[in-house]
Amino acid sequence: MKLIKKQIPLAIVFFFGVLTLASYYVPHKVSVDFMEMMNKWENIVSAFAFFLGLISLFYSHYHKISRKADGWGYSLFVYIGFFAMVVPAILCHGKLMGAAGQTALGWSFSFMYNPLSATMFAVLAFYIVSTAYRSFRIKSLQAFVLFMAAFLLILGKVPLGQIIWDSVLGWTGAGVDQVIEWIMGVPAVAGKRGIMIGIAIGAIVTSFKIIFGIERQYMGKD
Amino acid sequence: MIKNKFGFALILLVFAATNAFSALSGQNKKQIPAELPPVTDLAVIDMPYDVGGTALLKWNVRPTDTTDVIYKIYVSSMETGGWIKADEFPADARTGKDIDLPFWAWEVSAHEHAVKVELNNFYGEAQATGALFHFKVTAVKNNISCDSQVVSAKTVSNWFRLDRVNNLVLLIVIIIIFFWAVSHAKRKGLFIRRIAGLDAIDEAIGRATEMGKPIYYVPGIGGMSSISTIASAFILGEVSKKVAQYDSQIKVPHYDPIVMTVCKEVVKQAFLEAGRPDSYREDINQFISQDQFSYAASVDGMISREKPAAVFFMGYFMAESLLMAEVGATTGAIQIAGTDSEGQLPFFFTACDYTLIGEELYAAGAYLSKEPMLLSALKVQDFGKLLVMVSVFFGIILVVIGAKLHWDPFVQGILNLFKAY
Amino acid sequence: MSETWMIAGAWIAAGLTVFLFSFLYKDNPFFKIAEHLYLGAGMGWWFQVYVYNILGPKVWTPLVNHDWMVLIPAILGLSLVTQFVPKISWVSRYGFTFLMGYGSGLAIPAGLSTDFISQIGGTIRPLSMMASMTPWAIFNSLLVAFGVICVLFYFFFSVEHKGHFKKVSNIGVYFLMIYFGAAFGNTVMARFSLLYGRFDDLYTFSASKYLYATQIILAGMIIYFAIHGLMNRGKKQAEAVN
Amino acid sequence: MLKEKLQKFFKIDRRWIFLLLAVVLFAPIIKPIGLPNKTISRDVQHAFDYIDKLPAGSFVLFSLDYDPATRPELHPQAVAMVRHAFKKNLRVGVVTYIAGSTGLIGQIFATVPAEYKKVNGSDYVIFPYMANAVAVMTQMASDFYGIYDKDQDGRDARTLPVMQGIKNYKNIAMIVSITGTSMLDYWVAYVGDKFSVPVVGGVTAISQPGYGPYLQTGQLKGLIGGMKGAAEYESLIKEPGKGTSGIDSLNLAHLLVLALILTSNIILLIIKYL
Repeated sequence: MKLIKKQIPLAIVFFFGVLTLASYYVPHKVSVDFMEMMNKWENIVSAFAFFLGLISLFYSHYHKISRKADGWGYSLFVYIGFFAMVVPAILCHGKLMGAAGQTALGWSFSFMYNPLSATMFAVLAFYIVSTAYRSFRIKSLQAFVLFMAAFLLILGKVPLGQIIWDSVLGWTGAGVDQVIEWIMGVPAVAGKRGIMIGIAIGAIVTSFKIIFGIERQYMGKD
Repeated sequence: MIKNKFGFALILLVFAATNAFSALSGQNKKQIPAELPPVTDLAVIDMPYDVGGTALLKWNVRPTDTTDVIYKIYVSSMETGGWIKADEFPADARTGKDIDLPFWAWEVSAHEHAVKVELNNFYGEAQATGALFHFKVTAVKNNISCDSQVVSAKTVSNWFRLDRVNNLVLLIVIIIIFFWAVSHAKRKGLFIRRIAGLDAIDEAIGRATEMGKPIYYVPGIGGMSSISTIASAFILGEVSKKVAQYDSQIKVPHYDPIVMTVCKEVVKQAFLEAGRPDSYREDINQFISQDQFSYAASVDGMISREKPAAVFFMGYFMAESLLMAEVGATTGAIQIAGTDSEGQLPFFFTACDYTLIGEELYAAGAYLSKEPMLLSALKVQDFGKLLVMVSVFFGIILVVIGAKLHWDPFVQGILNLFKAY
Repeated sequence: MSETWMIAGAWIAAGLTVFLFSFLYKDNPFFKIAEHLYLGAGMGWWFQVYVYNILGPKVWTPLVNHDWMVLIPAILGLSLVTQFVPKISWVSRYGFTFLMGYGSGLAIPAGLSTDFISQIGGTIRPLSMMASMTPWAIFNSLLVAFGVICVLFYFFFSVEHKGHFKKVSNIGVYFLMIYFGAAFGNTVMARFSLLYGRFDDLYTFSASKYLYATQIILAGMIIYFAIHGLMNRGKKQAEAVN
Repeated sequence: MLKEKLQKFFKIDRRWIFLLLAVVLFAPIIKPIGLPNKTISRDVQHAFDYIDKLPAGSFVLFSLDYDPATRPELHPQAVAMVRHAFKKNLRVGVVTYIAGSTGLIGQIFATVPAEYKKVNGSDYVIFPYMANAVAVMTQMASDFYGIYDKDQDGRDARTLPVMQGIKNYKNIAMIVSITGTSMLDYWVAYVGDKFSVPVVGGVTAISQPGYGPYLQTGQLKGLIGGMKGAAEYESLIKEPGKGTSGIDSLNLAHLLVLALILTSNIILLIIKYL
């Protein structure tokens, strides 16, 4: 039992991990085809994983409705939203555009899904302002550096900011766009690169731990 | 689609054949001038280190190679005729220097023309590798043209990317160090520096217990194979252990169903280890949505309704980072974030009380658990960083010296070493 | 698409937009409706994407054409669903482990080449053109290299940050601060453009062509909040009197 | 006393900030203010000049590949460039490789052609959405109608008056690619360079700096970046529109943020040192 519960799964990790890794160094057609197949397989397996989520979601809201838990009425809207996307999709086979223009799915997409996601995304504009108001307070030298970088970037992005810069600091001879370019191209790159290199090393080491079966928390305990 | 492609190739073929024919007839009429001799040393080889389908033509640079001379390259799959024009370029271009391969895999030479011919552009992928192809080069100057001899070759699929050997060597070095560190992991007492955000975890959980409010742990939108999610699951284990000890409440809203099943196990185990299996509830882990912004909208709603005392954001995040962190900040929760998506770090950093920056998130598991295996993996990471620092430092010194003394091949060699092919 | 559908669409889009924005004022039933609808719609959208883009062409079609290879990933995928049956949930490990192995095998060389070797190369490369560089450009290149080393020092875990180490890692923190500030400021404009786009849509829907969708919905929301506020105040007063 | 008041202001209900931002962004949509827009950037000027000097009747291919997410920045660019083309009596063809942009293209051509009395089929043509952009781009090189044999309304493309004399890229005067994806890179690499067709681009403000190298080498004849680029183009064709009102909004909103963070710091100083 231990074999099929533990050792074979660990062997699977090792097998696919090493082959995928090796294919990076092997240009042969065999390795190219293998990677193509793996990409496809990964796609398929994660598509099934989606159903895991879908079932959980349906179950938990069904539960709420059947128990008449607090705010169970809202859970009905989960189903309404789901079918408002899926029924049109079935009717027009997942196509957004047909010969006669927008299909029913296209309609659902552009008048439901898109306004919802675009609005949620746009809410960020409000939050970015309130966060800026709260956090860009100069309480230390580090905070001052953070503040200056953000301030200059915000100022220099719009024409009005450029005009303000020119009238106040025009005598320095440096345009605000040059200053921005310098910040983005020199010190910010150094900061970002440091983070990226650190992350890359961490990711490589963790990946080794997974391939060699040292890290196996994801399998759960037995 | 395939039909179209074929048609396209056919048209090209006809077009090129007529072209070649006219070139040939032109050549018959006129005398070949002395200043434009035909290419005599044409050679063709298979393009090394590739999947196949590409041939490499080489011939020496000649004194007559000026800008007004044009080289045309023809390819054919037939014994006679069927020439297709594959490429055309002025004679002072395309030398061995332009082939993008490192010095250990390719002899860089400016005295040699080197031209890649990608056969699958003309013959389709199935035919391009393995079949025999014929090549010739025509030099053209002021409507006068002359052909080289015809050379033939097959292209093959190669088995090793010699150009990626720098990558491979690095990989092997890291593997060796990795195993050395892991096999010496039993040693106790490895030092690890303080990580500010993690010290605050206790404080946050304590406060939540005092206030009798729940704790939210948001594991982000990464899949289980993303490293930050793995780190996050580990931290979740430690956090829920403490939550169980303090008898506080925790909620974990999920984006990815697989991550959810893993986290369920992790939390259950943590409650067990803390000796409180009775307080474990199945609804600690909740699936929310696999759509980025509807996940954010829902978590926002939950946070603003339940007003948790502490919120943890650990894992992989995208634009929703600020959407959630700002709502958490308004409800007055202590917020501790950690992510390796560098684009979102600024937002967590400004909106949260403590932020684990990039690699600190990975180190958090080791820091909290003090498990020798994890600590020794951390040593490998530190070694990697040391390697980078040393390489940058000496790389710069060598490159500067080389550039000052105009040792071009030396400088190029160093740059080759640090280039991904 | 007929006129009626366009108008209906405008009303729904404007309504959902205003409902989600209303959360900025405070949580309310309309937001909750939009939130739950979005949950369902989001999952519905991805459901059809998976069905029509993956399961259909990549699983169903090959099976119909007797390409049995796709059974392997399909079974691996199906194994994940055993998660719902605790007794046999270990079967799902087969699916997990495939995903994990593939993911980490991909991550290692990619991390090595793009984030490791290329980043070192990118730091060194500019200086190879020393001869044609201005002193300012040389200074900048050296500054980047210096910054990278300092930031990496900050991430060093196995030494305590004391003395000189502390100084160096502190300098690293300043580079991080500049990056954070710059990245924050750089994003502001993109976010504002998005919001402008939403407002522009709302403005479009406020036309008579769409029967003043935006105005009416907005007015409705304001009236709701006003009445709700008044009632709450009334409640509080009543409580105070009691 | 003052300190207490300031303390209060410090912790101001953020909903006031939200309201301010909403007003500042929304007001210019209703009534564009026309705040001073400094100079016209070089790349926008080049793009304008290039179209402006095309002889009347030239065929310009618009590749409009943006979805609702990047619409605020890119839609005004597309509208301005289409207007310019109509103004100069150029023939306009529209292609797209992103399914989400078909609706947005419809929006442009529902209103703009009428202003210039242009007729679908004889002055402009819209082709249906195609997947797999690179393959389509390569195939268009030999025969345009091999891919696009019908226009969006199902009419035979060959017989349309607007397509008179158009067979492949040789007959196309220029390509305008407005996109938030890497479609512009494809146009440059697979069409512009290979078949020497001039390419002009329109991109979001965030991806704009990445195109510097293409501009330097002349692979791109001009580039419009973000809302600012759209506003500049609108001022060049003297037709203020969404780009102009958009940049007004952005100007004010950015100033608002700056004012807010400055105020909060000034208050901090006063509380600390007074």
